[in-house]
Amino acid sequence: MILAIIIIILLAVSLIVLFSRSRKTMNYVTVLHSLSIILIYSYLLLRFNLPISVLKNNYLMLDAFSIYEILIAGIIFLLAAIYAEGYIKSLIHEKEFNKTNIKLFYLSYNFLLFSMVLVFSSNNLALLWIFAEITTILSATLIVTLNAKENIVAAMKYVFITSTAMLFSFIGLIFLFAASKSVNGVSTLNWDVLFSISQQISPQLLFFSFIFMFIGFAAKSGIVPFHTWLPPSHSKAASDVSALLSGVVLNIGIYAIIRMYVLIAPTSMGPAASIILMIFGILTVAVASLSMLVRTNLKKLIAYSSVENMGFMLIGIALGNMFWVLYYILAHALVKALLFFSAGIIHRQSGSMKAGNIKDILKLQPLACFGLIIGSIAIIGTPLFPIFFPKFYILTSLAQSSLLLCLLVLFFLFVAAGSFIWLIINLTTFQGKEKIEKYRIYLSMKIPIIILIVILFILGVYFPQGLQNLLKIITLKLTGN
Amino acid sequence: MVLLITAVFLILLLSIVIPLIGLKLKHSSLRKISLILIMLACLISIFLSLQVLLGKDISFQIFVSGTAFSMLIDSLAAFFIIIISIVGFCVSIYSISYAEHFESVKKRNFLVSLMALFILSMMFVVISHNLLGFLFFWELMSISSFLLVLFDYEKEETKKAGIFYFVMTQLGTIFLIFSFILIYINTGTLDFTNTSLSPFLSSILFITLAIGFGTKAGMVPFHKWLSYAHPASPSSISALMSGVMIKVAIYGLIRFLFIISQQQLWWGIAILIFGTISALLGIIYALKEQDLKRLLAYSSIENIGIILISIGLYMIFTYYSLPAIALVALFAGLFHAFNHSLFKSLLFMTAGSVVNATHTKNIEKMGGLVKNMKYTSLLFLIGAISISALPPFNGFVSELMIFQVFFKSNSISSPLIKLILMISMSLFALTSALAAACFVKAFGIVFLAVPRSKEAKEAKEADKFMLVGPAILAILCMVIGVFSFQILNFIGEKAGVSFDLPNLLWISIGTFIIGVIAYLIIRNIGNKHSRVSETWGCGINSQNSKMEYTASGFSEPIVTIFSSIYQPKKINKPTFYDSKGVIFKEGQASLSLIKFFEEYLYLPPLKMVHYISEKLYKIQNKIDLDSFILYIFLTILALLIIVGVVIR
Amino acid sequence: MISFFLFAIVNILVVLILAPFYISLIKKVKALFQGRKGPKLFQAYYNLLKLFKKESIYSTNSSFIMRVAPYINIICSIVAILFVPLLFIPDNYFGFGNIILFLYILALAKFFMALAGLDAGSTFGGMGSSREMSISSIIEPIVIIIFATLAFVYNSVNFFEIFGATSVGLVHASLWLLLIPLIIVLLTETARIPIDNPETHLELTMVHEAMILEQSGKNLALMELSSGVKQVLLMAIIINLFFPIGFNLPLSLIGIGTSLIAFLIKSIILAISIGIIESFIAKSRLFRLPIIFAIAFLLSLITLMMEMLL
Amino acid sequence: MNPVLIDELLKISLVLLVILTTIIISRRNLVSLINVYSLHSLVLSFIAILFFLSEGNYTFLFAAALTIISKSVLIPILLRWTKWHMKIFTDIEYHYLKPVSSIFVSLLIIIFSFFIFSKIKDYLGLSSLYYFGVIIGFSLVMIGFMIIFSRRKIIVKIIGYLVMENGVVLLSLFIGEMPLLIEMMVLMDLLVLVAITCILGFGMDSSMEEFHKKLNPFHNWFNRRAKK
Repeated sequence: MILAIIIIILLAVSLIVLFSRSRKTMNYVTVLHSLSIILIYSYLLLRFNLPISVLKNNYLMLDAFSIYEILIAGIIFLLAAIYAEGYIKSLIHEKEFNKTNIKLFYLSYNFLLFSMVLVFSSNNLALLWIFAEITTILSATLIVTLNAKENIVAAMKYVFITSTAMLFSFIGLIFLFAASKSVNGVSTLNWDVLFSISQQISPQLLFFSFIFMFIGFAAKSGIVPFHTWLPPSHSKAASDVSALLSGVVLNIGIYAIIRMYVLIAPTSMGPAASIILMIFGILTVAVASLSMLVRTNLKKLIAYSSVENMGFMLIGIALGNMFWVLYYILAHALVKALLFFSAGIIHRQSGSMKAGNIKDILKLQPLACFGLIIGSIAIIGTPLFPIFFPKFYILTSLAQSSLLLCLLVLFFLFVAAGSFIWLIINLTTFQGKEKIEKYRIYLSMKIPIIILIVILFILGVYFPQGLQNLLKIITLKLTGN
Repeated sequence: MVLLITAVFLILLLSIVIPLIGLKLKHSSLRKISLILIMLACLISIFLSLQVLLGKDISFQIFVSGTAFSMLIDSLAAFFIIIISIVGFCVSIYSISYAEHFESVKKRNFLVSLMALFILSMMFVVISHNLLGFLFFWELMSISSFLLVLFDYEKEETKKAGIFYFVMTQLGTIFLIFSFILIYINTGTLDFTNTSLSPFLSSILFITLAIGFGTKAGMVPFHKWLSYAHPASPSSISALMSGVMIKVAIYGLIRFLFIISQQQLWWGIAILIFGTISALLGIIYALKEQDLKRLLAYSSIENIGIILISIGLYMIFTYYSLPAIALVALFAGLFHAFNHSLFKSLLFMTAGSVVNATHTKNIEKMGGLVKNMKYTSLLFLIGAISISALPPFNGFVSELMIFQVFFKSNSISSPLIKLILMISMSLFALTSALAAACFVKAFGIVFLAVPRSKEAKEAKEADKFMLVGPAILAILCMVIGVFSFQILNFIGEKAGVSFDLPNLLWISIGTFIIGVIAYLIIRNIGNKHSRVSETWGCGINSQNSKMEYTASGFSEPIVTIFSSIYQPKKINKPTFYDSKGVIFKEGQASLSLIKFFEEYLYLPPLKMVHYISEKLYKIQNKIDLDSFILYIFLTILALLIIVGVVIR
Repeated sequence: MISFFLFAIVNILVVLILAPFYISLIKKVKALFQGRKGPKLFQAYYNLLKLFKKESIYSTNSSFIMRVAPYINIICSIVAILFVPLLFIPDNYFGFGNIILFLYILALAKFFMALAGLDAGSTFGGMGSSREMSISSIIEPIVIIIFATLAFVYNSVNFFEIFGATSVGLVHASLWLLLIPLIIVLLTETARIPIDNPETHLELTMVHEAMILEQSGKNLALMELSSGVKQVLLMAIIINLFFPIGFNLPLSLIGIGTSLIAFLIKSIILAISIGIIESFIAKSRLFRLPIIFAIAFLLSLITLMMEMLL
Repeated sequence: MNPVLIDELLKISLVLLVILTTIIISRRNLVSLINVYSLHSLVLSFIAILFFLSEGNYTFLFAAALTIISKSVLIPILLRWTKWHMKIFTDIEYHYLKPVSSIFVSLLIIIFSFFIFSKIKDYLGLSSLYYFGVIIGFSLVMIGFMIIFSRRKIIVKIIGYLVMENGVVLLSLFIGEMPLLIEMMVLMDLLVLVAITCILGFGMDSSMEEFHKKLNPFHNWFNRRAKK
């Protein structure tokens, strides 16, 4: 019944987008689409007792964790849609965006939202895999919409690396499918069934399939050896799109890894799996923060910081500290969206992302600079903002396993913080000689930044009780503590 | 009591918000209201901490984003709150008119609101009794001071100072986070409970704590940011930073030393040695400095060194279980921290009005300011006298207490320790004498004799509020100096410690009487009238500012005496008319001193990290797809091998 | 209470009267060694009186420092007199007598004298105060080590108690080693030959003299008097520490008289020996001084270690 | 059909598959590459039919039909269309691995996967023939992956990806038949993916390096001057 509603909404939206002439209605409809998704799912969260199975053979099933992820995706999509209204208008104004692209942009935008909702609500791992593939394709088209030539190269890299790695996770699925047969005859890929019988499955086979699954979804969420597509595609894409990519699409990988890790954690091969996750996590934090140091391109710096945060989440997952990892996902999505939105405005103002030719931006775009500074201070993990608490607690559980690693990770976070501030200060305080006129920024681009700054301040100081209970329920279900 | 604390919190919160509301408002009424609010908050917190010092401690809890931070104001915290609020009070008076000197209205409002946030975060750092709470407000303090250091961001050197400051604080915070995690793992609770660790772990904990707080306080190996951040930030803020923020770091160090149970001997010696080195190097670098605010920044490093010496003595004497002397050493350190916060913020504020009047920080361009900046120079003189520890003022009392502790070191059993103490005592004496020389130079070159530039000649006296703030501090310096015997006996009874200090009150009364008698006798013996005429210039009648002694000239003997530390490099490039190099045409000579810490301690690791990141980025940034796929191929093979090995 | 009051008056009068005498005595001794007849013994008194009569001239660039410095100097010296008992020790001393306080009062006087030197804006004054401050900052560790040894031996930080102990014949053998560094300190503080040449006005050699070059009239007199007083105090410390023969006799007119005569004899001998030292040693260059001070520092440190470790 | 004959046929077709892959690796020109690929998918669908015969489950038949339609007919047409548009010449440049060394590498891969799968052989509970099929399937995937990074032209990379795809399908056939819905979804997504990459490839019209040079001609000029 719920699936029917969503499909109807999607069809309606895509029809309107196809046939409407004016860009304003398209954008208006997209905003409505993401708003409706948020409303439906928050209604579901409050009213119904979870989990709710959507299809009869419960291929699609909504539990607290998936609704939590859907709501995060919905919020970011909503803000990005509001931001897109002004952003696309200025792109057209600059002739970087011709008429045909708009239809393609809004269509793939809405379909991406739809496939994101399906990914998070799919209980059957194969379905999860397929929808993840679809999101890859849709986000590739979104990257290509900005018809600058080198976007094609970035999109090509993105598609190739992600889909080849995802093939490996499909192999993992096949093995999981075969392994589940050995338990009670009928082989299934439904996560809830697998979760209940995960003790009986032979740990070795489970570990084997976990490794293959990990390869695929690590590529999806930009873990180090597989992350090479992320910086070029996020820095070349339109800021609106890269906010979506960094904030939400990367979460699919982390979501799937959590689902898989929870299966293998209680078994005898659990520690081996967590060691592998730990190795990859620390490798990611190391490589990403070190390669952030000499960046002059702002969006590439923010992209690398997403890679680093994904690595840090991986460390959190490996330590089994789920409560704070979930909170970290929310905080990271919000801060990343804020950073990319303000980077977008700065890009529109000065035409390039290189530190050299962004001139006296603080006078021309004070709000964007303020958003950038608040975002960068938040991403580093300073107190008044939400990332401070999860960072501290994850580091504590890391120190419980080994002090040296904790010191190492702290050093890399320090390098990341130093490089962030180095670029932000050089950017905002660069004085241009000649007078530059102020680029007219539409109000709709400013609203999401203000909303995000307010949310970050509130979240930083006040941890809402409802959110806390939700996260406790999810962690209770996932890890049972 | 808790009501008062919430009142203080709300008032400060209000003073943060008010200037932000009227960000664009031209007239300064909003700023004045918020500054008055800050003053009110400071007064309440002084009253509050006096209550705590007399009565019993206050403990309460505040809830920040879901986690409960337990707060406790005990006598140590109350003492530091007094420091914060006194300096905060005077700085807010000072910045009523100092803030008007900035050109854009937005900047003025931002200055006031960030200052309120800075004071709020420092107060809460001092009273928080919970690891996470301490870290929460500690980073809040660093961020607000970072934004304040970056205040007039147009100038190139402010940008460099801002980045350097942020990176050093971030480095310090890492070590703090690591030590807090170490404590949290061992004690299990986030509140301050004393931890007993294995000797190895507790010395790691000590090292990380020392580095964490040392970076913030400006201990020698990590002091370099101080000399960049203070000149770059506005004077009212550098008064707050070097007057108070450094003391909060010292508070942190003392608070956590109380927590660690078995302390080892080498800890005390390490703190003592680092303290002496920072004192000596601090004052030596201050002596060669031409930038007025950087000179004061380096002298803060010297005073921090002195406070660390007293803490080191406290730890050594507690190790040798001589509590009486140990407590005297601790009280000496705390009292010096209090005195230093008074006269250092006095000096920074007066320096701020001087820099505003002459629009330059270089003392070679100043001179003769005493003529038209009478009161500022008088206040600077009082600050200079008390910082070089001369008798009637408060600087002398704390250095006297430290000397007395040194003199009592005969009761320590091991000879090696006694030797170290003696050497550090002689170096300590050297620093206090050099401090006197440094501030004779600072006062003499800046205020006395002939003005060396046009701005110095036309410098106008700072307006009313910029004098009232420092004046309060000056009076405090004098009062505490003279009544030190009574104050310390009062504290001594409460804490059960006996200081045998000379009764400065009697001595100053004696001096006053002798002074009056001598003045009367001289007035009627001596010739009454006096005459003003040209300074003696060996016959040259027109005495111009070129013939006067300059700051580098003044410190040149000391630079040559301590040349092994300065490593001066004299470079002169003469050009001649003729090929043989006989008839001199023109030339350029310069004296550059070694920047030891920057060249040998900070830059090499930075270059190494840059090199690695350069190499790393090259690997990741290839144009073609193949190398990325190759990396993935190799990782998959590696993973499969691991799987093969793991699965038996 | 009364004995302290008596002590104060006697001490101040004796020092003030004797101060100029030693200045001209040392000049006389040096002149005799140079084959000159030299000034009369009371010449210094005549100079002071003459200067008091003259009008004082202030430079155009000078500020209140120039006017205040002489008074601060003389007041500090007089207060310093109360710290060093010359003839006898009163029963209670109301917090006077603390060694470090005594040192820092002299430092306060020096601080203002250096500022006065800078105030006139002439090159001589600047050079004088810069050299004075650097020399005094290097001598400071030696002075502290000397008084630390005294504090260790007599475990007290107060002149009254130390002299009380020495007068009872408790002169420690190793203290004699301290005599040499103490004499070097005396020569530095009173600007005697190896460190500084008091007589000449040649900018190469004068340090102390350069600072008071701009002073005139009664200010110059006050400056001269205060440096004389400082000289007497330092000589008194050496005398009472090492030769406490006629010192601290029971309180009576005769007692004070005999100790006065004893002090006179001892101080004249010491002044003559200072004159002899001055005429036998040439003035050493400014940057050779650290070598002399290093020797003094090493000597005092070794005595201190001997005291502590053995 | 009696089971023994089916097993023999399965063995033959597996070996045939391996030979076809080595041919794909060693091909120099593009046209023959596409033909060999369609042959490769034909053999794969033949294996699926064999499975249908041995187990009589209709999903196999349907899967075989699907693979024939999409992989041996539709995709080759699409590839030829893009090749015609791209006007790239037949020569395929190599990167990292020459054909001879890539054959040796594929041999190594087969041995390597044999070693890996021997570890989990008993857990899977497969007959030795099926076990051999799994190994061939997995090594096909790895060889396809190797093709991707060892050829410069985008079209050849797509073919490498398709070979990986065949390997995965082979693997799923041998281990246990996946439900029909998932088979269909996978194929649909594969089609869309290949379409996208062809369009993108068309935009880039040969390989990334030339494209990059074309994009910013001055880039290398500047580097050359900087290096001098």
